[in-house]
Amino acid sequence: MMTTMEIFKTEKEALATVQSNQTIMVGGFGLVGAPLTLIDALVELNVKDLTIISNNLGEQGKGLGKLLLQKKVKKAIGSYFTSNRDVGEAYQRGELEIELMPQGTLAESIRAGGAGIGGYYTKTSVGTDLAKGKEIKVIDGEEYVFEKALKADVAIIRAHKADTLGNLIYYKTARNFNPIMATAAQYVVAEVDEIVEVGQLKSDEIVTPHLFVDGVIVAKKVLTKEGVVDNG
Amino acid sequence: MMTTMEIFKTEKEALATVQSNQTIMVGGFGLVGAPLTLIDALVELNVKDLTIISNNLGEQGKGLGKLLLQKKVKKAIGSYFTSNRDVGEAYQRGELEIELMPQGTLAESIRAGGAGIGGYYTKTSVGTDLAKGKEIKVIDGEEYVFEKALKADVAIIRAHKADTLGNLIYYKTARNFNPIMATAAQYVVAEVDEIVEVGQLKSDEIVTPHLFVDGVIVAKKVLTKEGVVDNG
Amino acid sequence: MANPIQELIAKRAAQELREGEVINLGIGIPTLVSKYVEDKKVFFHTENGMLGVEDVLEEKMDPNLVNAGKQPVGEGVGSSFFNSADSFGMIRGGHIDVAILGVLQVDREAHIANWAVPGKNIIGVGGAMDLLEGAKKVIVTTTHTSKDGKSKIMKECTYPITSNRSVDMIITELAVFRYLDGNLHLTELMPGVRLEEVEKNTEAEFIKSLE
Amino acid sequence: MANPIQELIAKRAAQELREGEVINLGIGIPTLVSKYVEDKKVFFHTENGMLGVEDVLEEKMDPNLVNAGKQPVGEGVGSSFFNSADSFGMIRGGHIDVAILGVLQVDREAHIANWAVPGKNIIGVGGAMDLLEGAKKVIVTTTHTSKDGKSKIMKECTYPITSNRSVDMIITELAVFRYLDGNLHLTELMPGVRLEEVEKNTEAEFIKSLE
Repeated sequence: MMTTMEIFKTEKEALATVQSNQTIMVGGFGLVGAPLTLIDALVELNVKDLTIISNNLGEQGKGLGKLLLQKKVKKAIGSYFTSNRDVGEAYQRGELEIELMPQGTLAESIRAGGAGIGGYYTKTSVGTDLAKGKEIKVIDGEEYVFEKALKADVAIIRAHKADTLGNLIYYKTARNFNPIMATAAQYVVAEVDEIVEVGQLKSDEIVTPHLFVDGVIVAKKVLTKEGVVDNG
Repeated sequence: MMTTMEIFKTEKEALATVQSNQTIMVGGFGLVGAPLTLIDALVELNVKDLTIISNNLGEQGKGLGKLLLQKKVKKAIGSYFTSNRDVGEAYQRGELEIELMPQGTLAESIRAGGAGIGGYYTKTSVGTDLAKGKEIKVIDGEEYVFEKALKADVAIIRAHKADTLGNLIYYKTARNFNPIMATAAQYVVAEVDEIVEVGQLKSDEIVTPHLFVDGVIVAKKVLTKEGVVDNG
Repeated sequence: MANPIQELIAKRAAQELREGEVINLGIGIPTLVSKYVEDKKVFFHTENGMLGVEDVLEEKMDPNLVNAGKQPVGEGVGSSFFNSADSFGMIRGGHIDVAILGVLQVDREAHIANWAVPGKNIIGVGGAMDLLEGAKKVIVTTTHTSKDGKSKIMKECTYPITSNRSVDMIITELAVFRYLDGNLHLTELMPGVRLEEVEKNTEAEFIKSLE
Repeated sequence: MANPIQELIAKRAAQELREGEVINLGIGIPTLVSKYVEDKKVFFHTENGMLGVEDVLEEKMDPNLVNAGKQPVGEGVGSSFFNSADSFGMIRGGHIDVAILGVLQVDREAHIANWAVPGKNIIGVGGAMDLLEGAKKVIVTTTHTSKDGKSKIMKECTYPITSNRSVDMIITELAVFRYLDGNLHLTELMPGVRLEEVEKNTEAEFIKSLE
């Protein structure tokens, strides 16, 4: 991170440093816990050939699904693209590279990237098509597959509250990939429901300590029962 | 874990299944966050040849230092034994095997053991005596050393509060190795300041979900400014 | 709209669960299992990051509180939330007692295929492979045959398998099979089902071990 | 009891810290650095699992709130606690701006030795190796010579090194060195120190680059 955390007024400023060909982690499980405001800003940017690391590519025409329709995504790394049929079609047309990973491997590789681990061995996917071409190591008599850490240039994440230092807490299952992505990118911006004074978040409940966070912005798009709506 | 969490009245019951030759993880950084009541119970058990995984072996004659003096420890795996000079002496006399690991490697190996990771690559210790004989792998042009996961038969840990399901929260820097050790052993007992009703710990503040915990017991020995004292 | 065959299978699966167990439910029929646990105290884990999932009334639904199928769920007393890396640490690390999963195919060695169909635009694996590696016990719930009447319990999976690990149990609307000592054992006929029906609709060999 | 040489070195080290940085302080002289940051807002991280360490008054000491040297510390506003695996994830993952460490020896390639002495009963490494791999900048604070008058800035470390990584800066009571382009550069004399004193007490070659 940079040494001073910024509180951004506009999502355009928050993403001012994003460039073509970068790798971008995007939090969320489907639309739940996805940084919808920052994703919309990403869609507006004049960039292309992005590599997106995210569990899904949103839904059809929603969230990251918009970015895909704009053909700004060169490659998607994730675990479940079936819920957006545009992904399969872009892939069949040869417009999109896909790296499919088991969800646990995706999560673990992101955590490894953030924690300075170069790679690790998991049993998950041993003996399946997803392990093809990957190194196998026998540890204590069992086969494991080697997986490399994932890192990114930028992570855009969704949290519940930030304090003015950049400490973050999350809301229920909107936590998902967000805290680990906060650790694994050079530049991390969090979209939050509310920014509170330092001291308002208890030291024992902070999930993401501020040293991971470069900027925060209040969410302008939020997920409700009625779908994605503008916030206030 | 077993399917039902037990609230133990006596520390002897809590450790009834411990046997000679087992590997035991013990939480704490020195005496801070160490399960002092359960350590004392371990000292009383008629077992020997234990392998202890803990950052330190307590202090001279305190905490795990007592277990060492009783010659019940066959091997110690940890990162910093200098603060208990009995350790160096037992080692020189050939009474104790030692596996010294960088503190971050110790923590990461325990986490890996709990998370079903067989082993991983870290840059820490590359080029030093502690990497001698270990596999080196070049990942993205940089050298990493292979480290294996650590697991244990039993973990005894210290938490602040437990609810009656076994969910745990920790107190300030007494957290240290405790939450990760809770994940990495077959049988996990936590010593706590207080056992509260389910629902008293907020779902967002629980650090160790109850699925990791087999038993809890209220601490009878606590660390105070005046040293280790009996609780009530 | 309740599908009686699915409900029947889910109900039978629920009987396998024991007090205090931690259960992970896959998408489809497995999701229905939670309705049938009755007063057994079990704990549902969902891989997106929660322990203590409960069913929820429509008026209490929260769009940011969902299960692995992205359906709104409720929050039991004593539940907890965690990030996806920690959640899969629980799965791979052997901390989940039972996973109940749907399948496309299962073979005579109880290997399952449930994540890919060659030639089709299905590009997703989710948590299935992790659950198969990590859960202590895996139960498959599935209709016995596919829509075109073919047996889903096959000699050999024709779709890519999900794991080298064999599942422990298969529950369909016709029967219950257990995988023991390298063989599928038919241990139970569902109510009103005759043995011949099971034999006719099962491609894989199995041993008759009716109790 | 304040040792004036140690305080001098710590004070000089504090001048290197910049607003907003995250700093990890080793045991010994580094621990003293926090006294001298004045009104610069920096954040102290300790590897046992805390961000936001502050000095503490004796009456407020809490035996369960300690730094990596096991000394009682205070809790700044906005501080947070985490487990040791997460804490070292921060270190190895490159999230600490500056580590200030003590050493036994440092050599002309700015490799340090600070964890083992051959033949002595020192069996501990702690977090030193992780900090050397992970911290963006490493500053060494040390007395220039050992108790028997030998230079600690040596041609080659005779004790086992702590890492392949060279440190960025060495601060002693006599001088400040920076490691640039493969050479030690003497960039500063401490107040009242003459160049000859530094030359006499430094075994390793260095380039004179006084500003």
